[in-house]
Amino acid sequence: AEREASFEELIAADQRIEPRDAMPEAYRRTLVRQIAQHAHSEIIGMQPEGAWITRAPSLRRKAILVAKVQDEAGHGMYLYSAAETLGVDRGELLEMLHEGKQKYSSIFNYPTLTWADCGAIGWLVDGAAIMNQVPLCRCSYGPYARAMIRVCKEESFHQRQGFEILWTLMRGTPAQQQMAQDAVDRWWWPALMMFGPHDSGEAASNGHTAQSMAWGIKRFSNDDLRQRFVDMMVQQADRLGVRIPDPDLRWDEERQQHDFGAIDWSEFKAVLAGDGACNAERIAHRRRAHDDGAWVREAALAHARKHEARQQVQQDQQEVVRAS
Amino acid sequence: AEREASFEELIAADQRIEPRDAMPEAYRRTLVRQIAQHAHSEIIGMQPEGAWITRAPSLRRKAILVAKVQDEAGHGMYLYSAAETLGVDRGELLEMLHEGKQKYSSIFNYPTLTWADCGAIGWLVDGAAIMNQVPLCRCSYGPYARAMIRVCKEESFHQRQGFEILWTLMRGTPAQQQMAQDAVDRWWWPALMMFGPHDSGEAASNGHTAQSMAWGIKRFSNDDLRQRFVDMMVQQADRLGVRIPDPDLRWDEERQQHDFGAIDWSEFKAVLAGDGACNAERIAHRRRAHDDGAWVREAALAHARKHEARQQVQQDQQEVVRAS
Amino acid sequence: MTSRTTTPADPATAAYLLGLADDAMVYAQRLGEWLTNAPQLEEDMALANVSLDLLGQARALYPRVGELDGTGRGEDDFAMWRDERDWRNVHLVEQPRGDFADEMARLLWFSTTRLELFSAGASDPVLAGVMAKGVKELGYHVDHAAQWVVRLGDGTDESHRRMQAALDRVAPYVDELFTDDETVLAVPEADRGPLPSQLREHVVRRVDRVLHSAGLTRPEPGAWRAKDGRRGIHSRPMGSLLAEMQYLARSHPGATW
Amino acid sequence: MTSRTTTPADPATAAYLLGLADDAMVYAQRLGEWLTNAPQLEEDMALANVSLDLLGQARALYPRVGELDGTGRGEDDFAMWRDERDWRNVHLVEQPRGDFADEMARLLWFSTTRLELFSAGASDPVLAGVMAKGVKELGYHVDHAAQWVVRLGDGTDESHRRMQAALDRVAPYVDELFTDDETVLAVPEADRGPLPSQLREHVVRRVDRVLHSAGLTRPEPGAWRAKDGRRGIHSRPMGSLLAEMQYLARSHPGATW
Repeated sequence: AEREASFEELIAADQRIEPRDAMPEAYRRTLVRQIAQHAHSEIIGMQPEGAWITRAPSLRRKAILVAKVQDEAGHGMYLYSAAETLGVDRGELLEMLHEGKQKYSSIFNYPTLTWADCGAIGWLVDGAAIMNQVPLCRCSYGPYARAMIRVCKEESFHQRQGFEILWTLMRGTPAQQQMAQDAVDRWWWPALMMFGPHDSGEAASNGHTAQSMAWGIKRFSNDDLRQRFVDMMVQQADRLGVRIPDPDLRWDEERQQHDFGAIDWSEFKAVLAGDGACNAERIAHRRRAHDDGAWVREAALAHARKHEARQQVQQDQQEVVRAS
Repeated sequence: AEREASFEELIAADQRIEPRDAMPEAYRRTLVRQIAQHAHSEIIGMQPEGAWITRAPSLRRKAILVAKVQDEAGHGMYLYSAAETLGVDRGELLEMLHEGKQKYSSIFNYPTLTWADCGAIGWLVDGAAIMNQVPLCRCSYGPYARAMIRVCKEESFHQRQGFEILWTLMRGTPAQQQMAQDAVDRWWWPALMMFGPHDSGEAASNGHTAQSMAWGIKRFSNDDLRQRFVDMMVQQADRLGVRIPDPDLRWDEERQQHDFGAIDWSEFKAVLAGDGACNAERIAHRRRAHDDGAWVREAALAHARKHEARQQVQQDQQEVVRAS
Repeated sequence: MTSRTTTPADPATAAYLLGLADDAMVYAQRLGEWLTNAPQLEEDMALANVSLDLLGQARALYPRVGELDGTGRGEDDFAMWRDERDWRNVHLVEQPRGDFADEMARLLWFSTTRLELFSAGASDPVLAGVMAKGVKELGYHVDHAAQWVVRLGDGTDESHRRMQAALDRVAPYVDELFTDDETVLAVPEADRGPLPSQLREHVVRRVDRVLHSAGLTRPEPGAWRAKDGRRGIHSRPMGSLLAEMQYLARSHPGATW
Repeated sequence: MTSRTTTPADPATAAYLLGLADDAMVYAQRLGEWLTNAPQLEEDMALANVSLDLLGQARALYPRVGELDGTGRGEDDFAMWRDERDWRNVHLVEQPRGDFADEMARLLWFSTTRLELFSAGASDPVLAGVMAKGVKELGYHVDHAAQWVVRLGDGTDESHRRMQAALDRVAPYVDELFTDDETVLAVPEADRGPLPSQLREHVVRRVDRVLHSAGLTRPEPGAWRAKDGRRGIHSRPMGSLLAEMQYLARSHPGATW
């Protein structure tokens, strides 16, 4: 009772919970899952854009793309480290991912069919991710919040790069403009789905939201974040000159926000359930890399142990020599 | 003595030796080696042009190329069959090829660097091969001669196709013309080397030629064939508009033949010894296909045996039923 | 480009034919990769035959698509100058080569389905001609695949294992063969063959007979199934396939070969 | 294309720099393939770093080649618009990815050799700048490769076997790194670094030290050795690499990205 009060006091005072602090098991478990799935999303998220590294249309774009995908690996590493402060290790978490017991953001089950998809991902997907992540910078759990601060810094850079890819395409040849518009047509709605189900009505979540908000893990509702996203993207779309594929999109003078069309939640559910274009491929690719690399990791471990053992022998012998 | 006389009588009368005929062991061994190496050349020869099947610049060219490479497989099959009449089987011969105990024409150790190389191979390499092979249609050993007749028919078609590829390139864009000329520059001298060392002087062969001629296996000398080839190709080169990369090439009014430059036999020896661009690759590719397919061949064999066994049981039971 | 004919534009039939042509073209491209890589020379020859047959079907259909869509495009315009989003083949044919069992599994499903479709004929005269010739060709393809599936299924333990594994790997790609996409549904019934969904029963029965005779089972696919190839949504291997196939032609725009 | 400078044309130095640029470009391209495929995230990051460093070296050198050869070509002219016969990289860097040991073997030889060359400096100002920066980068690359070669050589039995096999597979590609081709011989001594042949002794000694400490041996290559990359004669994988790298740019001539 005394330890739990401490946790609740910290939460009430909007203070950070650190690894050494006591915390309810349910809080710890929720965070492990959320941070792990966030990490998984970063590393799975390397694949859609990674597919264009060897095919980028210029050396400058190739360099930017390698750096971006590399950043995503780094984000994955920060987040796995943050999760490790909660008593799990990366290997366990990866096993959960590989076995489908933990998930990753469903947005990455969509394919990158053209170069313009790299632009759309940066602009829309990173844009939505930022919208979801900025509030997490004030998350109650210290390691997660600090990881998020680092991630958000880099991700805003990524979002600008995505915008810039599309900007260049829209000022290019008719074929390039068509490529950009086609990518926007395919990524817009999935990006909106990144904010999760509506907060009320039949698609409402099952109470998790309320608990996460109480624990300072979640700061804003799904629909709030989604609305902000739409309002911001509409402006950017205008500047780009791309058409947002929503005939019901319109400015609501009264709310000072945009109304937008109904999301096809059946698609969302289907993709979540495994039926997106790339679900099988993303996990298969991940597992293959992991399995192919097992002997390498084992070797590194074996070598480190041998090295340690040798050092210990050296040390022992030095002591013996000194003693005599 | 009586059997050998029969062999020598047939040879003297320029008659065919057939599988059922008696023959000196040395004749049989020489033929096995020559026919096998000819077969190996056909199947290794599938690789240089095979490399362009997926990359052919038009559907018509792709279709022609697939058919050509397929013909080469067929030639390999005829020739292995001809060799098998001499008491070896294809599997043994392939093993000799894979272990480097039997060779294939060194010309196939050169790489096909551009599409125009497919043209140069058809024009020059098949052209030289035809020159070597037409006399073999009158080879003393029946199965080999008959295989050669079939091969020559198809190969003259291939040679025309090669010429046609180059013809089209030479009437195309500057880049295409450059591509064609570059291919001719690289394939001309290796094609001349296909006729083997000079018949006299330091590069002369070691007596094999004389014996092969005596046995009716070889009809013309290396230099004779090479000279005919040069004379024919110079005319065709003129029509194509390609330059033959030999500054010493000139018409000799007296001999009514072309003089041509000295062949770099050191290159020939080096490539023969394993140092050509593609020596390692050609054999590695062959072995990989063979090894990867081992389980398939074993399965076919196993199935055939099971099938035979079942048929035998059926037969036995039918006999029993009839008898009762 | 061929000159404009007086064929009235028929975009619905054009789109339908394009899917059939692209299936053949892409599969011919994959099969072409087997030359010099097959288990024995007889297979280099056989797979070359299948490749040439399908390439011929594609080459006969593309100009017809060009007539019906009003563009007058020729075979190389279609094969070399369309980007990935404009290709309408099913995912099955674009997958990279696996082992020989993978190829026989793919060939069995593909050719049995195509034979079933082609056997029904069609009203478009060019398609009808391709179908009439194709029925004989596909008959050989089906037999070839079936014979191998049986040999491998009822050969050695290893070949049985590999053949079953191949059937498992190809399973997620089968449904798409029997999916009625918007393209085929837009063609008036009189002008097209049976709907893909109408082919399923017979095809599955024929495939099952082959599998059963070899002691193999037809697996149920999992949650994920390939789809949307007819809408120009392709998988990663398609990008590599097209880059390899089109690179040379695109490097020399306007050139004749 | 950049505007013509008043740099006097120097085709010999241009050709020399082109080889160094192409080595970096092609190896950066191969290394880029490791992202999402590495044994652990730390390696995705490390190999991405190596790739970016080498890409940066290529991007710094290409415009200089364009100045010296008088064409004024820019980085993308070189990377996207040259055909295979005009590339001057060694065969080592164009080989397809193998396993992780293959990559560490390749990285060890490549970066140790390049570091040795870069440490000597050069008179061409652009090359000198690339070398000065590159020495630091390559120092990390060498260390990274050496650490892994030791871990793998002195790790488990399996990793030792694989690492030795990788060294065996890379052996035929090593000689070309130390071959004095006509391009480098055409550059006046004052304007270039050491000859490739002059690098051999130190490089081999450094590599041997690494191998020895891990219980690995440096194999003698067999009869066949890779050569003539500097003359634009490449191996089959180069065609696939260029098709993949250049396809998109070539599909949209004149476009800006």
